[in-house]
Amino acid sequence: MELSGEIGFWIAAFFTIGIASFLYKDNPFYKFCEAVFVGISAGYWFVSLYFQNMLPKLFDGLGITYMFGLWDEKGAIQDVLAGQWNINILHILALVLGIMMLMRLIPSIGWISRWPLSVIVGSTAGLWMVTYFQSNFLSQLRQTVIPLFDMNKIHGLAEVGTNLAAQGKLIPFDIYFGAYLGNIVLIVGTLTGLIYFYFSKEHKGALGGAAKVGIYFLMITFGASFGYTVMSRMSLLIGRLYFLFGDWLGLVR
Amino acid sequence: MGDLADTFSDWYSIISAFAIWLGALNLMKISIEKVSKKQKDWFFAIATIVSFLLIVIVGFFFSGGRQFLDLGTRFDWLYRYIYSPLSATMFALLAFFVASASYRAFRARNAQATVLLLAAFIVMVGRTPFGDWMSSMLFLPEGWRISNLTNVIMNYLNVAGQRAIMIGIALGIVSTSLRIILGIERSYLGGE
Amino acid sequence: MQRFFERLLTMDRRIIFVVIFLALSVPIFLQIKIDIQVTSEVQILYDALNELSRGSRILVSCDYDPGSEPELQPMAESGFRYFIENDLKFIIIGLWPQGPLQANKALEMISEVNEGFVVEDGDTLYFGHDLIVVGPDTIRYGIDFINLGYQVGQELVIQRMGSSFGAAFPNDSWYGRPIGEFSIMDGLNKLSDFDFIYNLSAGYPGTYEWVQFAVDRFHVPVGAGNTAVQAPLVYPYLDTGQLSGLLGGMKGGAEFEKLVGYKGRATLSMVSQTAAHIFVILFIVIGNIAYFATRGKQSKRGL
Amino acid sequence: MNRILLSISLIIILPFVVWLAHKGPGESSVSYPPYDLVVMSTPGDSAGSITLNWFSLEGDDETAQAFPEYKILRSEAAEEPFDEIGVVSFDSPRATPKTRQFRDTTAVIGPSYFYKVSCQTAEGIIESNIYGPVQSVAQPPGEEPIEIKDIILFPPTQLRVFDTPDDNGHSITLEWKISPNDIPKSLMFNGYDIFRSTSQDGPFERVGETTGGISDQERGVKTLADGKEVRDGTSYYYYVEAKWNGKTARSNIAGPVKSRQQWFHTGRGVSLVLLGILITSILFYINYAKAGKKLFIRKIAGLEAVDEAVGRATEMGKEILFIPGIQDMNNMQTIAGLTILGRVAKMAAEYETKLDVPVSRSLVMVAAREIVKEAYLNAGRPDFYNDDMVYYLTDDQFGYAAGVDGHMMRRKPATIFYQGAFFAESLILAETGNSIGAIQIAGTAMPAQLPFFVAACDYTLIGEELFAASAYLSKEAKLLGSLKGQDVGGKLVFFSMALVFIILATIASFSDSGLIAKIARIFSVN
Repeated sequence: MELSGEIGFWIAAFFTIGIASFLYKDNPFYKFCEAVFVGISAGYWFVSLYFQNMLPKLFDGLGITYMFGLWDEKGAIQDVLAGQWNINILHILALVLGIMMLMRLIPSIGWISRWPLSVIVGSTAGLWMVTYFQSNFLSQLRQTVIPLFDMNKIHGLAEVGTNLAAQGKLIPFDIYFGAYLGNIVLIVGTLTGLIYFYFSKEHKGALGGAAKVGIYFLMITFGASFGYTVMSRMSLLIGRLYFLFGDWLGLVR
Repeated sequence: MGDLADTFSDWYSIISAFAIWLGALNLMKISIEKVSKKQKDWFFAIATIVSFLLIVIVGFFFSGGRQFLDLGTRFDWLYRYIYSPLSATMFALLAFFVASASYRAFRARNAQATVLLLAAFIVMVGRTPFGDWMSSMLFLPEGWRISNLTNVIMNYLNVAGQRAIMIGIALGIVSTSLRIILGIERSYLGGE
Repeated sequence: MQRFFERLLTMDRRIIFVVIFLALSVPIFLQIKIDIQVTSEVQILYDALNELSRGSRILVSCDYDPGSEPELQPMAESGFRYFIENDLKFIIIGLWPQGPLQANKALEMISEVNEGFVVEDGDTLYFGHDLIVVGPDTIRYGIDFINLGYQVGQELVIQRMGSSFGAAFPNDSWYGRPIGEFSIMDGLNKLSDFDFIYNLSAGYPGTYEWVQFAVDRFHVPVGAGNTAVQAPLVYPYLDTGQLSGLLGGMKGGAEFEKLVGYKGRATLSMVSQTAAHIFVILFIVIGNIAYFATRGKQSKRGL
Repeated sequence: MNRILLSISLIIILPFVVWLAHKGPGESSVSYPPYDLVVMSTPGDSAGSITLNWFSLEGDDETAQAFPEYKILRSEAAEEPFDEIGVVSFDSPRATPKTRQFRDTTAVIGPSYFYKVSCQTAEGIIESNIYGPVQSVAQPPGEEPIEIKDIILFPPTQLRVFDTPDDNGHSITLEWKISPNDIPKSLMFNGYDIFRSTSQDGPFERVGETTGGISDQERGVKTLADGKEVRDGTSYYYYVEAKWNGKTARSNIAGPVKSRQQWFHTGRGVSLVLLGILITSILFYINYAKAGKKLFIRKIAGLEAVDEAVGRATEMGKEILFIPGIQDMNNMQTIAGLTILGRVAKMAAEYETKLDVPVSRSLVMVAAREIVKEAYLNAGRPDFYNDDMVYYLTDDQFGYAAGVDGHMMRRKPATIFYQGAFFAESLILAETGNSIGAIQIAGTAMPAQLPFFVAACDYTLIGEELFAASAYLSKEAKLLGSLKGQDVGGKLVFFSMALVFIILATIASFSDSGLIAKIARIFSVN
């Protein structure tokens, strides 16, 4: 093992225990680790955003790095000067907006930063409106438009049943359920759940009843997703324990 | 649409790469203030400043520029032995919090909470050898065990609820976007 | 008694933390044996490997990243261990960029000695991990195993290997040398020259693609290890016989370790994970008992 | 009564509108004769024979007894008469499990031939398509003589190329009838290479490859979009080559074709109609509310509690912690969270309670400062505002969680809001907040994190409620109108569409399963 790796393990172990000590209570050890974590991660993103966003998209994309011989591919400026359209030339506008953003640093003209902010919020609103409508609304509608009974599955049951009976087994409960009740549950659950979200009518009478069924569906969803993730969360911690006991202390392999 | 979306997403990336200067400077400003005014815990603010500067200087000047993320660079060393264990440990704390949250939250206080509890309980039991053991104690035949009930909950009841939530989200987003585009909702810019 | 339940309800959560910590870490040290029932899909994989004759060549495709390490890494380790003990040669590739690196990590993990290694013609290639020793067995890079790294193209890589292996993977990943220089590659020209494919998969591209292309088109048997989330999706291929065995999640890994006769992290973690799970379930039960015990009292008081 | 009529007519008319707006997939140019006969001059045969290849009929397999043979018919013109030039009996050796081949050795170099295959079956005579014209060509000799059991690699046919519809250009779609050798599970096939040129005569350059198999099951074709450096407006020609074992067989050359950008997505007609209805409905109710009409909005428990939660912090003399998620301003959830921050900040200003907003994105910091400042101004308390109320920690998910956790433990806020987009840190934050006894109100549209907030917080805004919160808290008529609009134009429409089409699908399920697929496809977005 190289020395830097050995030291590395000790440092890593130090920070691992430091963060975990928070579980007992807030303490100076945790405070130190937290402070380092905030600093190191902020710096990590600071460097990454430059090398992964600013440099390739702005400087390489426009051709600024090419101009200075720091990059060997031409960018939008060279393309446009050569009479060829390159959509990346619009990044000049982003450069302007980015600089407007930095005007924040000068309090008297800080309001200029509202412009780039508005551009981002506005374009986000426009894009999300269309994409979410299609991906969440329409595609869910498509998946809800299903027959009440899945005849293919119901017909298939007989075959599955004889195959399993030959091995002395029963048809699994979930397959039965899926064939006869699966679609109905999906339809009822989706529609009543939607009624729960209905804001502009008081939830009473039939509507109230449906909304109540909807809440139960939501609760089952929450409970089930919670239960489902417990296992994987445990495996994360097991990974850390192996680091401490194995990689660092060498107590287990 | 796609090109436009790409362009806007690039713009966002570029603007945010500028904006992180504001955030980073703010973090430094607050930390330096803490130290200079000798506020409570000022010592830890030094740790923040030092670690920030350390990784930034190493990342920009001592890690091969564009190849800063490659294996074996100094940046990678900081990433591997400081950032990554911190991050992984924070993530691993979830194992504890999942346990304490389920102890406290999953109580049969009322009908809704009971349903929540039962769904979580069945799914949890159904996904461990413990569930198979319980099933065999109850003489449940193969195919009619707790794990099969878990499948029903996960594949039908859970999916139905998820769908209702997703449809609602789509409607909420369309409505909020529209309010913003029309300028009715201006609170995001501070205006009323 | 009432007081006890009331206290239980407002129990300090640190007690829960300690219990979970112990439930997870004690089994790691104690190496508790729990009897793991080997399910048929794991047995099928083991049997398929057992039928291979000595010297058979296995393609190991590691299609995952560190995110799935707790579940898939033990499968890589026990798989390699089995191959080494049974004189099976293996060729590592990856359809995910990080996969072949995970394989290196697994080899490092099971290797007992790391040494330099001299190629037959006297050309020294020093890397440090060329010789891998596992118990009485020693394997050499380029002769008994090789790592060809990652290749872009998802399922197209599989398709390409179908007609020409060299076209898909021209060089090895440790030295960047043409694969023809390594004796393990002699006679391996296309996918159908392999005797078995061992695929560890965490998503796309993965087991689904291997079955579709390698099994259906080129008739090479595929055995797979999958994450617990992924496994149900490829389950149907077991019934049709397109998949020669499946290790599902940590449990599948533990079952395989039992068959291979090597108690690795999956076996140990299985106990930890199950124990922690049982304790969470117990906590919920205790919480509810305490809740009902005190609620009954309170409502009486109310009367 | 009027309203009921309106609803009923909506339920009846809407599905028809949608049906009309629905534009089915383009008509296929690919033909499907029963045998799919392909004929070519035999490769590697210097004698100039011609080989026919067709898919075997149903029943022509190992168990076949009933139908004796295929008749091979040839003519020198596409019209009748065809002469019988040979037969292939069902018990003769076959090329591949699903195909039949015949070698016409009587063809002479010179004339063009047309071929077809026919077979007398129990249902009558079935004839294949007519294939031609084909000319006998003396092919350069191969290494070994070709026998009937040797497999000849046949090319893909009927290649068609067109601009990829409904995209933003830079892509051309190829569609071809797969090679007869491209059979599922066949070892004898290695996929296709795609070749492209800017002129019909070449040179052609290999621009891609793909696996075998049919990609559009219903139409029985393989499709592939070529997006490799395709320039809009340039004419391209393509051919596709089947490959196996070093051999290749190329299709017809198709083209010219140009790619271009489509501004409107024709296949998204349904989407446009439904989105149009939703937007119209929202706009209608916004105006309706502006006109002063009363609107009912049901109570949302999590939002009713906001007042109480802010009040509690005031009483206890502690601060309010507001966490706008860990995503940036390019996420609608963050924006929705910030609109709520505006309302909460106003209350905090009115109550003179300290507000604390740690953020994990710089842009969010800038936006949140604007919002909080404005809110304090509106509440008439600009003197209470200070930029340091909103501060940046780190962009990092867990780094941020560590910082906020520490902050919670030290400052012990009385009230914590989590409004925005959250990931795995949700429970880390909410459990810590819970342990210090704070009132917690969460709101997110991340389905995976909702369970954790529900478990650990006092109140949780679920999905759509997060987006409704700003309107609800402001009690402004215009904003409340939009809520009513999304109910009517979204949920009611969803409900009516779902009911009508579920009934149709259920009826169809007892008779014709193809109809279900058609109904479902109405709403597909692609």
